[in-house]
Amino acid sequence: MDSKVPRNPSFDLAAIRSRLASENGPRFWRSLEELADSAIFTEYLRHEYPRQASALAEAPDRRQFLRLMAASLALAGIPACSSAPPEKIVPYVIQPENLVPGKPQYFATAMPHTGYGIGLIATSTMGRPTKIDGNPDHPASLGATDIFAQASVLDLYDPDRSKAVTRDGRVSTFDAFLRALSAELESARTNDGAKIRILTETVTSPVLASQIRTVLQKFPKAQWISYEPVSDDNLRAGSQLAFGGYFDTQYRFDKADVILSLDSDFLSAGPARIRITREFSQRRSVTADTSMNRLYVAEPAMTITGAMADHRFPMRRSDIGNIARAVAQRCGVQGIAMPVGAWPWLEAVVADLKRHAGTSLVIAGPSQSPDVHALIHSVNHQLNNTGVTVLQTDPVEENPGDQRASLQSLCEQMRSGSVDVLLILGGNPVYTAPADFDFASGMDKVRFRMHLGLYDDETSQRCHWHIPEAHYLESWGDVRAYDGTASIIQPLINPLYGGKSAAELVSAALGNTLQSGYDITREYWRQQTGDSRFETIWRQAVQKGVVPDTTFQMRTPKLLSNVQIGNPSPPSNEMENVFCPDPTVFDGRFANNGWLQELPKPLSRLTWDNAAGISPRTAESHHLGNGDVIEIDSGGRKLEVPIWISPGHADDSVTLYLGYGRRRAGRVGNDLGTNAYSIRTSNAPWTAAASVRKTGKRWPLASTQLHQSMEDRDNVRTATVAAYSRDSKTVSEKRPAVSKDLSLYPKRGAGDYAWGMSIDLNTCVGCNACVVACQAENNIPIVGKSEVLRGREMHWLRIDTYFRGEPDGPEAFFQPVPCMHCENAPCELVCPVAATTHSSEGLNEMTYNRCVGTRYCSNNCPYKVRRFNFFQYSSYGESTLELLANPEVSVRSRGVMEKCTYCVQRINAAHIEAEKQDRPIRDGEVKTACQVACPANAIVFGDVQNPGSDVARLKAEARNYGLLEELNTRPRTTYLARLSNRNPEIPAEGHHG
Amino acid sequence: MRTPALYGIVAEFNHPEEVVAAARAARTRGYRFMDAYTPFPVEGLAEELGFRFNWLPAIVLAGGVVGCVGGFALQYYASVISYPLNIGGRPNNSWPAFIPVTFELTILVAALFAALGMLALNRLPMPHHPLFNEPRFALASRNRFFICIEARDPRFDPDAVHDLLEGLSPIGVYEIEQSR
Amino acid sequence: MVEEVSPSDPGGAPLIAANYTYSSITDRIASIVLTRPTTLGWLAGFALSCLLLITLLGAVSYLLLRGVGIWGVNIPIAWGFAIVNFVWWIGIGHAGTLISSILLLLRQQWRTSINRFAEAMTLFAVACAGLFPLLHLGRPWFFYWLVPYPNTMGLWPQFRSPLVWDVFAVGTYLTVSFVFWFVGLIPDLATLRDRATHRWPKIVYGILAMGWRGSAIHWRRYESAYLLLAGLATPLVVSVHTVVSFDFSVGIVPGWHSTIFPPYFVAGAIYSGFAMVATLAIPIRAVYHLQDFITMRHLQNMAKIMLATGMIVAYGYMMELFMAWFSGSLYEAYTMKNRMTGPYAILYWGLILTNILIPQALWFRRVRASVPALFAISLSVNIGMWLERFIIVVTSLHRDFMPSVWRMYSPTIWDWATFAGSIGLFFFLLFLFIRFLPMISISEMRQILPGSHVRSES
Amino acid sequence: MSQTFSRRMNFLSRLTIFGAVFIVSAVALAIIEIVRSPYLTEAGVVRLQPVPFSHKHHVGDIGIDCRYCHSSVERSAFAGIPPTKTCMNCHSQVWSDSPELEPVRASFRNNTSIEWTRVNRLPDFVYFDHSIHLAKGVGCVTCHGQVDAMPLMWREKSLSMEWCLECHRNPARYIRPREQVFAMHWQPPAAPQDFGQKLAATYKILSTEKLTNCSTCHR
Repeated sequence: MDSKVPRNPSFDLAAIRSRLASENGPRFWRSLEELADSAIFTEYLRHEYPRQASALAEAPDRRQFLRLMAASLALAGIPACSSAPPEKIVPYVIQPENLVPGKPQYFATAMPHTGYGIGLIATSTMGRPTKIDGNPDHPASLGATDIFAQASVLDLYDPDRSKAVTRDGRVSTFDAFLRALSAELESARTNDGAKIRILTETVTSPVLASQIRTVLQKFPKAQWISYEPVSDDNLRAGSQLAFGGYFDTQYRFDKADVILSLDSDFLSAGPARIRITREFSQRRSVTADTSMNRLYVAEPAMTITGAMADHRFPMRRSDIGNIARAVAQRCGVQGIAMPVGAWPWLEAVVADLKRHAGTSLVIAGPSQSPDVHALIHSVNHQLNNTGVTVLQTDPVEENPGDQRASLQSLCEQMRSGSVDVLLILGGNPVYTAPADFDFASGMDKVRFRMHLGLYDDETSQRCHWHIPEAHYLESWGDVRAYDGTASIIQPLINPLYGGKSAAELVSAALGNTLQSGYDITREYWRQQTGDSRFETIWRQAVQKGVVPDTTFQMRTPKLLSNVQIGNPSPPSNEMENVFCPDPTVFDGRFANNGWLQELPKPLSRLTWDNAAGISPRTAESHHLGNGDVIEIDSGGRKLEVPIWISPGHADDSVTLYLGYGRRRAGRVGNDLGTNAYSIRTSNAPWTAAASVRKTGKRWPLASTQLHQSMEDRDNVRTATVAAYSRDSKTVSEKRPAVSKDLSLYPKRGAGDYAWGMSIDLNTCVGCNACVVACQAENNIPIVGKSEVLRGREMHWLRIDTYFRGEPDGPEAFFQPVPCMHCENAPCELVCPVAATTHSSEGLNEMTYNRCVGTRYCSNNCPYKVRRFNFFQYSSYGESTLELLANPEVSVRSRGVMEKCTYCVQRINAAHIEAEKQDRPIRDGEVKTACQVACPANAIVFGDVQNPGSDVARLKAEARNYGLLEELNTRPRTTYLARLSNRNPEIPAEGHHG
Repeated sequence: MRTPALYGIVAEFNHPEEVVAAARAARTRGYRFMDAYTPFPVEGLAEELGFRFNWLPAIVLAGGVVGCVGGFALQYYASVISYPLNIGGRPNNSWPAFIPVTFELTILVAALFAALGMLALNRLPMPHHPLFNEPRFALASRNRFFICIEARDPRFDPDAVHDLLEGLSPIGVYEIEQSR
Repeated sequence: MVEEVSPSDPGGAPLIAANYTYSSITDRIASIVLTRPTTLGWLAGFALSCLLLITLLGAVSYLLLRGVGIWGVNIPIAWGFAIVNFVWWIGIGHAGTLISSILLLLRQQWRTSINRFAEAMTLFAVACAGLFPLLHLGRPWFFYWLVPYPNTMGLWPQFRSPLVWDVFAVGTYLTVSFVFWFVGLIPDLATLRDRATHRWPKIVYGILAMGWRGSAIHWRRYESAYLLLAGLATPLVVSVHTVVSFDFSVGIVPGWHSTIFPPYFVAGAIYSGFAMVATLAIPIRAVYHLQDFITMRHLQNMAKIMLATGMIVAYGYMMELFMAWFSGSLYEAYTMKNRMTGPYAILYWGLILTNILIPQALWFRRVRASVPALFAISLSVNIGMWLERFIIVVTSLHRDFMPSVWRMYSPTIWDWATFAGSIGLFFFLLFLFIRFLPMISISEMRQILPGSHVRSES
Repeated sequence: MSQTFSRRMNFLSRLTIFGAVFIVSAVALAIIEIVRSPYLTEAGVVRLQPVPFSHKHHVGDIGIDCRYCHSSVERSAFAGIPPTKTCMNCHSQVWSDSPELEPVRASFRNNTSIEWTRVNRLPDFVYFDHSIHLAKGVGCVTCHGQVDAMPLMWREKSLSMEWCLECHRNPARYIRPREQVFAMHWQPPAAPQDFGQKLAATYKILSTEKLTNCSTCHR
């Protein structure tokens, strides 16, 4: 405890405790607020909760925020018994401008992820950010989002975030830190800071970069190292090889007719993933004017990209290089040693690529060697794709280079004692650094170690100083998108836990006068734009979320003539293990995010674990079943991990997912899964030879879908484009559509609107964004692994995943399943208390406060979209998480049923606005949360009885069908059948490509 | 005038036939206010004692009608008049779905009418009764058969009744005190 | 004495042993309640059932504390043990009223010595059954929302839901069965009142007897009331399990949605009901030496009824299979296939064995004549009928329309505790009944004696 | 045997059985009435406030418009509770030293909010929107009563679902011209029902079916 705080004689713990005890719910915040002013209380807090102490030493505008919360919580939808104790209502002292109490506000901001920005529109209800959506004006978002952006708002309120500056684990203050640091820097002046190192993640923020550069000017000998565990080193090295310099490569999937992906999961990886998904899915839809693209994918473990492929070739990662060589050689790239190996489909694929020269696209993943990337550049050049579907720009990264190498040298320097000051700005190197670097022990040799991070994690544990980092929704800053477009990061709330942004910290370290992120950011951009135009540009940037004219120019680097490509690897089928970022917790940074932990991972539908993927045949040969624990031995480093048999996985290969096995992630993320970093070395960061041994142990794995065969039912209807264009009925032939008039019951009068939804299975890529969006919008609780194991997950919208064909090379289908809002809903009929009824506009309403919980409705729901609160899942009074609640949606209590409502709160809001303006609701005015989030535009919602509406148009398509419509439930949610665009020249082995 | 303290005079028999005969005899003598007490129902005895019309079936029928009409009315009011709701696209008046409840209520009310009706007609419960003053009467619920000619009978004359009952060779004849 | 007449023997074995008189019957049965000291066996049994009852209380308290999550239910198997037990108990609760009413209407004298405790059993079984629908609610404290009453929400129950039908059916059944049982008790209560020697029994039985004097006129109305109640109870019995079967057959779940359900549920109910009566009658007649009253004839008749109803149940199973094939419905067919070959196949075949195959032994006179065999068979049927309900509830739900949500169901310790507890409650009540009320109708037994019938000469 | 029971028991026992019917129904009726009584609905119960603010004075006597304090009532679901600033607009001059107003001044001084006690409160699972009700011609008085006659504030109506439904089932009976919604003493002309029907038509008030959908108020 900080001795500088004056001891107060009249310090009465008991009194304060009782005072606190008497407060409850919303009041608690205000009471903290009142008490906070008294030194006594600060003292008390340091006694009781050291980590929260700093949360109170705050500016007056923080008070306003607290007050906002109090007021809004009074409105928040938290069911209490109706005769509650007299409730306090707390207005402002001075109401902020343009804030209408009870009305949400929207702000443009951007989320940095692995350094790159995604433009966002954040919803703020009474001062609390509650929902994240994409910014249509932002090139990397186009209005859509992904799971990380959607879930980031939960991180903001995470009660496990670090809440105080700590020194050697004890609470200190930021000023104390600055004093200590400046002392260090003073002494460092003598040797130009030769012993100062700054370690960041990938940085594209111009502000932060300029800050760091100023440091480097002051201390010429200091060094700046960037490190991302899931790095693009191979891409950079590839462009070095091909062009002799660093260039970023962009792709135009909307222009590509034929795509060959070599181990590239472009739909869920990379800074442009959302935009790419949009462009790619545009070309999946078959309309009159657009022809459908064709996707070939060669990859070791099935990804959602592979699942979308028309032809997918499962193969060990180390063999894909040889494919690249073969393709390159056939496309006329010179000077390549030909690999041995026969690929029956290869010629057909190459022919297809050549046929579409100029409109084809070859792409390789970051896990492929520099050689492969160099080759790909040449191939795209040979196919005249460069400049059309494949483009180059200068690197967006501020500090490009070989991250792995620079981290390695840093470790050596640290070990050799040539580093005195290590400032770690974000990231968690102790956890993520290659195992062979032994970063931790090296770091221990550094005299002054500081870590800035959202969490008090593995790294901060080993640092002298830990500074809580400000969440991007809490701090001003900027960030560049994949194409260089800069966005201003606008906070929606004052730092909950008194965090600092990296820029603020560096600026303070430099002793600058500008301390607040706001001033720093504005100052930088003022310099960039010049005083005259600044204010207009700034206003524009903050409103639209994009700084004008910051997009990078296209470059046309020349391919080097003498590209040196290494020799092909000899064909082998020894066991290898490959590393992938986890689909939901990524490199581990989201480990404490409950939404992402419980989000079923694509294809396996696993939650709360990172089981190793393995092919059915390999599993068979090793006598392994799901949940069997194997020991992987990779160069002497051993790891025990449970396996999950993954259809379509390459044989003799094990896929390990990074990001688990955290020790200091937080209450949610600690000790889940196994830490794959522990056997990941710098020389084999993506692929390593390994041996596998069955341990005989077993580990329970919580998957939300235990049965992935369709059992010759046609939940997902499919056809080939060829067949479909011949006869559009081909998708529905299996069952004749049910006649609308076929009913025993007299027709009910139609309402003013008839809400309905159409989901295009052809464009849906199964990215899960809709699922998290739904969770955020509708206050859906998480239930934890044990409950998921029991089959009690709560997602209102699930993405059913089916496999068809040979287990070693199946087709995969995604089917998002929300409530069908049946016109003849079987669930309503059996509810004894009329808790679920039908609205005049066709909604299947669920009235939580009337539900007694017989669960009969769920039994009688053929789609099983209803979810039940078996326990009290939603947090009441669980600290900050309550602030996250969407006040427009009731928080459900124990013992009630819940389900998708078509976001009825949004419908009602639209109704009220339209009524007030005395006009009908416009088509597209009501968008459901899932629809807004969807990067593929696969979900369309609207009034089906208005022939002009988008949804009506889609439902008129021949591909349209209702799930289980033979039951005459009359689902309002319908699907557009999935089409595949096969290459007739390729023999169909089983069902796979 | 006889003493008002007398409730009636009972004779005790061994066999159902005897008590039936006794009833017939008493009836032929013109006695009307009398009753017989037996450990189990004895066929024809009630008629001999002048039991005429049995109202119970009518009462039960009434109960059934009330339950039936009331039951359907309740459901119709709830789902058509009071708060009509669209339930799974079914019509507000889904009368086929209302049948089970209507039926159950019919049975319920009818059954209650039957039980309560029986008690009411029998003036039960009546835990206190002059007959209980006579210790021997306890056997009426075991193995003996009693006949009682009540004092309120206009033709009641203790001696005559004594003669009559003694003449039927009973196990005994007892005078029952009116309890105060 | 004059009244010593040996009863004539109309059909087969006698309904009551020879040399009984009005007095001896009365004393014999009344003494069990009034004089005979409490037996050790009774105490032991009562203690055991109290133990189970406490288990129930514990399980229920924890349930109310934490929520139905403590059970094994999930999505899609949202109904588990609770509903299985509910249907099982309700089924058992069918023999009593059925024996009393239908056999009374059919003038089957042999009902006399078993109807009383069969009815009691009915009441207790229905009481146990009634527990489960309440407990399985997510918010049990709002159970009264299923009852129509004018509330400030202006809302009513949703009368199209079979669960509301259940409330009325089970409620009516409980009430009517009680009334029927109590009306039957009145004369015997009077007997006990008159024979009680101590003050308190006199008062208690006196109040319950409502001053019954055995007046001939009262008897006349009494009999017609009893007959009318029987007439009402008979269709009621049939309707109750029909309504219970609606819980399933109204649903669209494959394996539930079938018109065969009502008849075969009713048959099943009678089946299990008689099985339970036998299971209880056999030990009781041994312990209290009632062989004279509950004779082999009774047991054999029950055996025959079990055989008959058992065959109807078997027919029901066959029809389910047939319709699964004949309907051509993908889902129905799969559900049946899944029952026979799926993860719960063992239970399905267990059901066929205990419920269909073993009872076939009843075709043989020798088996029907052997008390141990009858006991064993009726036990097997009790188990079988429970399995049937488990199969219907669980296997239909765990794999219905959407393969993506197929899941398994496994009961937790709390499921078992609640089930065992309900059995405890049942026996707790039964033991009290045996101790404090005449388990055989005295007044009706008197009527079986010859000489009780006056040849009416006109 | 001697009598176990006195003669009075005959009457008592009959009362218990046949009287039960009446007793039960009496109790039921009592309950039905109690849940609707102010005792439970808190209708008409004065709430104590940190500052004895009188609507009677401010609305009735001075005639301040509702919207001056409840500023967001036409735009938002939430009518809005005036920030201390609003009070100070006048009370920095008027009554600027009255002891009753000290809490207000204190609030303004220390920048800490005044904690009012909620008077009209709906359960949290009910989603009520002031703005649309005003837009459709539901006057303040209709639900909040004659606040211009309330020295201290109380809840005028029970705010029970039953009560909401009364109007949602037949709005015509309760609505008034839009320009009159803030009026305290507006009286409907003769034949209010027809008048209301006409208004309902002009204001395009939704069908009763739509207005009684569960999701109209519950989500």
